[in-house]
Amino acid sequence: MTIAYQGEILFSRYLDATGKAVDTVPEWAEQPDTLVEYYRQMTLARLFDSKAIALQRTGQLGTYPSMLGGEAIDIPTAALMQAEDVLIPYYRNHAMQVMRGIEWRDVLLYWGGDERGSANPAQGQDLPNCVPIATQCLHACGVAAAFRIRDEKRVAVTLCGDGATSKGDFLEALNVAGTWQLPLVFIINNNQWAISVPRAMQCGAPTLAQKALGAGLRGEQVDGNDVIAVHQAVSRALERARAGKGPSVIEAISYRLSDHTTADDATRYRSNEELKAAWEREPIKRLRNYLHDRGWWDENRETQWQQTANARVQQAVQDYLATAPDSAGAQFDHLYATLPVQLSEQRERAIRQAEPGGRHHE
Amino acid sequence: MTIAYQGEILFSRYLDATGKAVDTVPEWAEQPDTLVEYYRQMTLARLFDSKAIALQRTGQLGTYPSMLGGEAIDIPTAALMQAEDVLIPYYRNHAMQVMRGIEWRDVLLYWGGDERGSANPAQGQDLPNCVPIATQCLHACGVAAAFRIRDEKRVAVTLCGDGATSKGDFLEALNVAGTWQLPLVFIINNNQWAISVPRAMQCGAPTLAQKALGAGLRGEQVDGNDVIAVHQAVSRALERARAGKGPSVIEAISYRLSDHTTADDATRYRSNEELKAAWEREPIKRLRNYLHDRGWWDENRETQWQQTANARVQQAVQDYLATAPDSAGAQFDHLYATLPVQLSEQRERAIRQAEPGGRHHE
Amino acid sequence: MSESMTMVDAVNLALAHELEQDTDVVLLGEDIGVNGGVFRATAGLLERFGPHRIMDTPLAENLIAGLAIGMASQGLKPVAEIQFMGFIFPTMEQLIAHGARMRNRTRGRLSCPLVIRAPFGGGIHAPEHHSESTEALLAHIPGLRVVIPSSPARAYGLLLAAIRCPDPVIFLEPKRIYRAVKQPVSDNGIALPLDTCFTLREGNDITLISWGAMIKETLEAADQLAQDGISCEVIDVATLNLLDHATLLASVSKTGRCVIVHEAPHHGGMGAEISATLAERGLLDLKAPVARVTGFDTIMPYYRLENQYLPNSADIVEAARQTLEFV
Amino acid sequence: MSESMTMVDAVNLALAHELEQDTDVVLLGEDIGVNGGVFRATAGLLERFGPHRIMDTPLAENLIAGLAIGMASQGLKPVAEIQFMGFIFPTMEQLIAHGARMRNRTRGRLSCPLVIRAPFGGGIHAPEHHSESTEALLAHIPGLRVVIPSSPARAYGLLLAAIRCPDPVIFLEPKRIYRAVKQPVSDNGIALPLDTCFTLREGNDITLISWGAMIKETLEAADQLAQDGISCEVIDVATLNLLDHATLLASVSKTGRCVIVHEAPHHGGMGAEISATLAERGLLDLKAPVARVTGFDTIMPYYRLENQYLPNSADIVEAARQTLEFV
Ligand SMILES: Cc1ncc(C[n+]2csc(CCOP(=O)(O)OP(=O)(O)O)c2C)c(N)n1
Ligand SMILES: Cc1ncc(C[n+]2csc(CCOP(=O)(O)OP(=O)(O)O)c2C)c(N)n1
Ligand SMILES: [Mg+2]
Ligand SMILES: [Mg+2]
Repeated sequence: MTIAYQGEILFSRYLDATGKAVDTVPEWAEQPDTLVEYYRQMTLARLFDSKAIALQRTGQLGTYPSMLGGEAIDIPTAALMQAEDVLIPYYRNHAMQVMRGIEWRDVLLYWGGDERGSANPAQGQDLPNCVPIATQCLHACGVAAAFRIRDEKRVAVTLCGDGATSKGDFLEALNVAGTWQLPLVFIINNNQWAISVPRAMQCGAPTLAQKALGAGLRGEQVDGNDVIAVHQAVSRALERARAGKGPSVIEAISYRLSDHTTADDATRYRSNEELKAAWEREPIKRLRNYLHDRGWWDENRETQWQQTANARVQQAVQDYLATAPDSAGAQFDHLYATLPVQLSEQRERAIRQAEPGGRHHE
Repeated sequence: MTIAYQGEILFSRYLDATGKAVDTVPEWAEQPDTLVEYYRQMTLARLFDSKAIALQRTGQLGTYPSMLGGEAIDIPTAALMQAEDVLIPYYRNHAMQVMRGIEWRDVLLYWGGDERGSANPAQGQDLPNCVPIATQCLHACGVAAAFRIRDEKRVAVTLCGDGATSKGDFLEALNVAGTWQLPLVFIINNNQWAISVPRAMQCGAPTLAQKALGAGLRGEQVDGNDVIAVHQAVSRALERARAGKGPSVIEAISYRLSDHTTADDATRYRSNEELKAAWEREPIKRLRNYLHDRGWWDENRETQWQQTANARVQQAVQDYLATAPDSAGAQFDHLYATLPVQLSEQRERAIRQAEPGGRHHE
Repeated sequence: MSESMTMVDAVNLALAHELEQDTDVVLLGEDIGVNGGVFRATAGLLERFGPHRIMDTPLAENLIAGLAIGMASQGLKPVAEIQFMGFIFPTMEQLIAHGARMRNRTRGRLSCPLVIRAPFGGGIHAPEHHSESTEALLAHIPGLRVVIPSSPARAYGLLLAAIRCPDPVIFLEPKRIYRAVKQPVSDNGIALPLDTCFTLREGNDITLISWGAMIKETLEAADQLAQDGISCEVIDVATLNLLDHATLLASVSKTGRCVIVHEAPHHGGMGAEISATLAERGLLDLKAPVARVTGFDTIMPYYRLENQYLPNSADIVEAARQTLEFV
Repeated sequence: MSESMTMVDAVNLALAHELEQDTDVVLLGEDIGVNGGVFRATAGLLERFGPHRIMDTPLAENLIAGLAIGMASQGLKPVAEIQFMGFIFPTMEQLIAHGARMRNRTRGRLSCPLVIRAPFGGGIHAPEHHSESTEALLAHIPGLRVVIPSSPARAYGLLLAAIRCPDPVIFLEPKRIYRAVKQPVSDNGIALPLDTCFTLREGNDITLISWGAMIKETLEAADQLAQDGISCEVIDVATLNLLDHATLLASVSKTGRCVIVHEAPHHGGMGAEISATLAERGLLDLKAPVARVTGFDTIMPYYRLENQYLPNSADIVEAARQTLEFV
């Protein structure tokens, strides 16, 4: 027998659960700017999250998927992308979308049942939230292929969950990305759960990153609670992609600290001990400790920042709540580039019945 | 960084293109019985193939996919399976189906446009031909899961092409097989082409077997023109599966010596040189040389066997051509377990219009 | 002994009944095990029947369908849950190319006794992709039965029938009424027929035809019309393939007028098949054109506008009145 | 300067025209490159426009649809080939959940100007899964246009329109007539409208409505009926979504009688939508029930029986006569 192929997956981590460096941190992490900014964005995301959940609990928002525990993956990724790159998110990347141009209000609009949440032109060609699992991975390949066809030095970045890696779309996407050597970064937020299904029941392989090997592309695994490790991996992957050296898969190991969504009750299927243990490893505390240790952050700045952040979130909530529902005719206005004559009667009916005295007036 | 995963794919071959042993052959290959039987079946398959193509060329058969070049994969696999195992074939495994119970006539019926080609009860619970690429891989998982649910020591064996490994179904199948540790063997007939698309345009990875690694299961690669190597790999995989040690993927490297089907013209997209070089490596010549060298086969036996084989194939053709088309009502008779009242009028119409003088009488 | 229960409880009861009666019945899907299904339709079944029969799969609907077909080919009777009908599309190749035709293409050597369950329809303020009704896509496929209950008792009886059916059944559960009403359901193991409509109310002036959650609004409309002395016959189609033409034609031949109600878009919805059949085969009986009250030919809007999309009882009353006024 | 050519050549011509005119147009699919497509619809295009614009993909239809949608979101105009309509089902999640609604869900920020081409229908003695007609599944989806040509010239003009359409179009090519007739087609870059039926023959006694390959049998039937002095109006629907009600209703209001012809199964086929609409909106004009001549509600049989399944001109003549005899 001869060896036809050998491959491996490396795992990287810089900070342990307490924020102590377990490896030599990269140069940029010896400076405050980037990490403090990451910290701000991560805590802002978490604040927004708790506000959104409160809105849902009080009947002011629809089902909402929390970002809790994924902050150290999303924030550096959004920060490292260029404006001209394209983000192809899944349904848990609100903070990334905001960092790339939309308003927190838009996030609330989307989850509050309003299509206008995906309409903000500030996000350019980024794709909207993607609910059907893993389908976005194929769009990402199409986006990256468009860059190649047009000979543009842009990168497509897409995210998905651990559960998503079981769906054919994910694997078809990896396969074409590898074959066509697309300028593309796949990031798996392996938060250990797909609703109630634990990671071990999704896949028999020890890592999810090794799915990259099957498709002939680079894969690596990082501690997704460690913002430095994620930053490093994403930088590597973006650089490679931009330099025409092909796509990468990054498996970021995190933990879904929240219920799956506000419609879920995770106590049904997972133990308190597991959750408690995960809170020990969570990303924000780890980074705060690191910043404190270096003297880059303190209680004072925390308080000030929390005030700023709170004000932003409050404003977003106000803007959201002040947004009247779209008109009944809107269902028709964006379905086709121009309203087909076949729909004009239906559209008029929709408008008429929504008016005061109409059959659907609310 | 630490190593989170390492994996490899081994390649095995016993006989070189001329039939010389390049590795110590296993004990059974030191005896004539098995290999002579393989030789008989492989040549029979090839004979049938040429007959089927002739039938198609003369308008007596529909589009037909040839087995040419895949004989050393299919024959030992069918031979090694137990009767109670289940075969989930793709559309190129006619010889396996015959070895497992159907008649060559049935093969002709199927490709001659007659559903009765899949009806032979002699094949037990084996699934019929599968045309939609890779869909059979999921059935194989369902079959293997049924064995597990019922606690039966049976194995499911499924085959597909190199092109099929790009379709989500294949990867979803590997993934669940690995997760559930199903008693299942996947065999990829990597014949280098998916119609006109060469292997390199399907996947950027150096082997297709490594897709197994991504899903956490065993993968290996063999020379698919070497019946001994295939026998060894399939035996290993079947034994493991039967012993509850989980599924395997075998990538057997062969070459599609024929056009894709009789509807295809491969000269449009591949070179004569490539084809000629592939004929140098083809499986039957290699085995014949080995048998000759050992004195287990000679011209005499060849002539005799060709006569027997010819007679069998001729009989099959006769039986096929003598089979009258199914009745027009047959379209209705097997769609549901019992004919729904809603279809009885349509069924009567179908029968009436097929009768002499009817609008569809032929 | 019958207990008052919701539709989702009735689904659970029917599943448990058949799991108990027939060891060939197995369940598979996403989150159906420990979690008991995102709508709790399979709650308690893992504990009772064990992980060999109640299987959480990796996250892939195409996988679920393919697995189920493979299992069914070996004589198991898999009941697969697709979490929402908006995620049923990945199953379509398997259902159309294999499930619907396993028996036919093997001339009965193999068969495909599977059930695909999926909650469907709007009205619960769900996120994007969670509210559509695409039953017409499945009901057009020869070989697939499409069955939709509209009450707890019918959910129980029809689901038993679906599981016992030797051929594939798509069982769509109108999630808007999963918990809308309770009704006494007795766990008597008695299946309902899969090829008949249910006449929920007899009447003489007009026939109202619907299925699923819209039965609620249809009955409300019938109540309102009754106040004006209009006697409505209300029919729950229940099985969209194969369709019980006899009951529908008989009713319309009696009333001469008909309104068909469904949530799905108008164009190419199953209302079209029913309307066409009534006109083609009962033209002389019709005193007025058949009317369809349906969703618009737009994408089901996100939830803030969903009530602008979904037909309501006022729409049905209005359509019925217009039909009745037609001379 | 117009050349006589087959439908498949006309498809090729339209593709080449738009590739030439608009660098945003790209092609993708299986075997469309060196091989020029299994039906030769893309022959010569790789050589002319290069591998960046004519892309053979790995073998996965879901991938093809998803790639095309991603490309379209960035302003490219992908034209994807699905080798046979029997393999279109893996694309449905992408088409329904994304393609059809990219514009709507982003309120116009992004859009999806893609075309999916697929040969469809029976009658060429093809293997299993290669002969079905499931246009109704796609035509029911709001946001997806479904277009079917029935002659070389219409294939050219409609395909140009489809590619130029700013929204997704499913372009189904009736492969039975890919090479059945030649017709002069001029490469003038003039698109045909996507929202009108084509009246192929005017007549007064009865309207025959069809699309795709069955137009051939429908015209033959009209010829046969003409010999008995029956004047048929023959309409090619061409675009199944969105449907040109005006032309259909006007014709039937003139003739008062109508036969609809399609290959797809009867139950839930697009004939139902047309029949229902004619009866609902033109009841008073109808002198006889609309008749549908369709495939059976069975799975398209393998080819030895396919002519027992496919409607033929005698069936259409028979249905027309019955319709004409109705008083
Ligand atoms: C195709 C599809 N199937 C099912 C669902 C329902 N669903 C929503 S999220 C989810 C689990 C996803 O888990 P994972 O990919 O790990 O992402 P996470 O939510 O954990 O971030 C499921 C099953 C869906 N949205 N799409
Ligand atoms: C889902 C699907 N897409 C496309 C086809 C058309 N088709 C038939 S065979 C084939 C190529 C298959 O290649 P491979 O998997 O390598 O198998 P091989 O024929 O070479 O043995 C294609 C594209 C199909 N049958 N099913
Ligand atoms: Mg997860
Ligand atoms: Mg191949």
